[in-house]
Amino acid sequence: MAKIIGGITTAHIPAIGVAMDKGLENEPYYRDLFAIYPPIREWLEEEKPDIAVLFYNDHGLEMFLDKKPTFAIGCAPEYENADEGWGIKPIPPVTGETELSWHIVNHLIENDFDPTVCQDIKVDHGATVPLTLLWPNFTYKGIKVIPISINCERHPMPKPSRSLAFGKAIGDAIRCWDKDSKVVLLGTGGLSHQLDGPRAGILNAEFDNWCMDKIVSDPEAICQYSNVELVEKGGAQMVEIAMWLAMRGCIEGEVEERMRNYVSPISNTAVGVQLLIPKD
Amino acid sequence: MAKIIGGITTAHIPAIGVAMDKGLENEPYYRDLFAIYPPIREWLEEEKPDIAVLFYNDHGLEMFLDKKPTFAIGCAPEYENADEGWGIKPIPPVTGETELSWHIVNHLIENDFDPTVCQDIKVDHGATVPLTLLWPNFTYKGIKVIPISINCERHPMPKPSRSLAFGKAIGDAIRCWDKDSKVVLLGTGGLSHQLDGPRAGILNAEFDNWCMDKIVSDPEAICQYSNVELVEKGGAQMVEIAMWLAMRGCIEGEVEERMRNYVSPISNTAVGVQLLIPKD
Amino acid sequence: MTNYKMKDIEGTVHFDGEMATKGFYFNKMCYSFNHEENRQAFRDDPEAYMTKYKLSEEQKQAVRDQDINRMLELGGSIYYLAKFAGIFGWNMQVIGGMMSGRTTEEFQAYLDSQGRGKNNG
Amino acid sequence: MTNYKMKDIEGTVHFDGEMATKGFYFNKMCYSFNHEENRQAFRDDPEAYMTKYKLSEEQKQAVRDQDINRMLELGGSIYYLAKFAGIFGWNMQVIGGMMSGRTTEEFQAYLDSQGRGKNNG
Ligand SMILES: [Fe+3]
Ligand SMILES: [Fe+3]
Repeated sequence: MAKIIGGITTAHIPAIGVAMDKGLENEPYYRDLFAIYPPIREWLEEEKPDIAVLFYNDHGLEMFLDKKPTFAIGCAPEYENADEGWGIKPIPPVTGETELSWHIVNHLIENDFDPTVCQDIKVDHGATVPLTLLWPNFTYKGIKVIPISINCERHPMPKPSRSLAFGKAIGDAIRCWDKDSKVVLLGTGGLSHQLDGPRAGILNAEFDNWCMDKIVSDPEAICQYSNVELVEKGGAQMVEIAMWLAMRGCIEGEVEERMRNYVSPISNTAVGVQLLIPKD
Repeated sequence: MAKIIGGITTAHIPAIGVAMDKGLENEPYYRDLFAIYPPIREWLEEEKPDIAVLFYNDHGLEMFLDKKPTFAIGCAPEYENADEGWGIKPIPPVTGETELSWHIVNHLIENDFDPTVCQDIKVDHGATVPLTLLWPNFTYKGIKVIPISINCERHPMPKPSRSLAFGKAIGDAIRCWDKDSKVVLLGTGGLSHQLDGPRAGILNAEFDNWCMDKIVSDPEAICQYSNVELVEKGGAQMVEIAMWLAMRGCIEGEVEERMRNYVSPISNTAVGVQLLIPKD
Repeated sequence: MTNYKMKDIEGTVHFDGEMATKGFYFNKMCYSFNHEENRQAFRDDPEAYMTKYKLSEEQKQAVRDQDINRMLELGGSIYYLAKFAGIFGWNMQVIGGMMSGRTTEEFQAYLDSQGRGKNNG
Repeated sequence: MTNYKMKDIEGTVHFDGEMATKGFYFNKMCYSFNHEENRQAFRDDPEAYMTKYKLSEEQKQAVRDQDINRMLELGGSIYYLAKFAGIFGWNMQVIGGMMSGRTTEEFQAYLDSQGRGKNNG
């Protein structure tokens, strides 16, 4: 049976990808942020997961307003990246895992979720920056990835409780998949930031740290907030915590927080990173 | 407040559209089928609905496998029709109703449905044939249409119970919309037919009539069947009854069956038509 | 362990995830037939068109053989196959016959044998 | 009657159904900037490009004025606006400043004033 070996939360801001491209990891601006990644990579090296289930949000590369999914799940053998319009270098294709993808889709539909099922999509920096951070120098080619995207652009967005439940159903699907595979979960995005409008630039370190605590001990607590309340607390893009909730929902029961880092601001964003290990 | 004045079930097979184009309504092959439509049109003339909420399935004009929604809802001011590849004449655009569309989307997300939200889609014969049948000679231009599509092509498809619940949530949304509009529901597609494979051509009049009875009195009874059981009973495309269930789910409580017709085969399909009026 | 494999129904290929994966490029080709210029490009040079859409050799052979059941087995979806059939002017009774091993007339008779509600008016 | 209108938050335009309807063509134009040839076409003749994408006169004026807050009020989504900003080489700190009425340096200082966790390493 497939086994979830851990969950990683990480930002996916384009600036980090650009910083890696340019070798700026040791500059004062980035040093404290990048400090967390080598130990996480070591953990990945040791654990050798076969598959990464990656929660991200598309930022307008693939999921345009013409047909915008609430939840979309990749079922493709491969996912290309492409020009997003502001100068990040596209990276080589990401490898898929169609069998587990379809198993998850079947399980979701059986349990009254209504995903959009994607046999051919491009993935944007929301997916590629975390892959590059965790498996640098294109070594992400060695891991099979299932990209799952959540609408974080246009209201209405799924309620935090729905994203958590969505993750729970996906975790159940992974656990009942008849293959001896090791699965790592990636919850990407966040934390507090607001890119748009006169209020652009707000951050909320206190709320972010409360969310990081609750992601470990009590993710339901975050679901007490509606999306508009999240916007109020942590800025318009705080809603990206949806991906953290979905990731956390995949893990049954308690987790050990093995590592944590919080650095803010990177670009306009507060960056939280955690490594969570299921307790049983 | 908006009011649901009735629900109509009808086939949407291309052959019917072609027959209308060619003026074959009185030919022996079509006569009994078309007999039902003039009285339904009279009812529509009298009731003058403002909006039609139309459940259909896309047959490969717009919802390709690259990004295939389970449930998709139109939020566009207008919907074009187009060449589908086998020679039905495209019809002029259908008028949308964005305000009610968004209200429904908000209500669905609030109630844990995960629709794909479509601001720019083409609609295929699944939507255009019923509109042409009910409002001939392009008079459908006078009614605002909200097209809602359900995946009936690729398994897994939403469970019958999920389509019924989806309709129920949409009915609730319509009832809590703050506009004095009259809404008619269209549940299109079906009934028994199988287009593909060595088993192509099966029909099941007995099961169809049971379904028509239950759509009136007890739609939950149809949900006792899984999709594969529906395929077994009524052929691979019997699953199109999903749209009938969604339509019926919109109506609270009991309905009066004002009209019914059942004619089979038209093309490869058993055609059921009903006019249902909410009892209160 | 939960197995979502669908129950077999004789004479029916369930178009599920496995088939949709197998047939993706074939269906993508047929989906392109929504546009007349693509239908014409296929008519002009079917081999080149199939190669452009990355069909497998088996799928190409099924197309050459006009073997619709085989196309279904290789992941074809009836929704897109209908557009393929449109190129040849085959309607649903023609391909119904082809797939069920009947002439078009036999297929129509089979449909009619199950009919209801006609010629009452 | 149920009203799904979102609670106002000062300085924030919620990108909801109403705004997405208003801004559809504007966002469609910006979405096209995922491709370099489209960015170049806009650079070459912004007026023609905006007309091709059916922008309203108000939206065109906001573009001419490089008034990003106005673009947001007229239905622009920050995700697509970011691609618009890319054409001018404006990064998130530049447009953050433009929208919040600060210079880029002031905007960076505002961000830093809320910072945590740097220069500990
Ligand atoms: Fe993001
Ligand atoms: Fe149909």
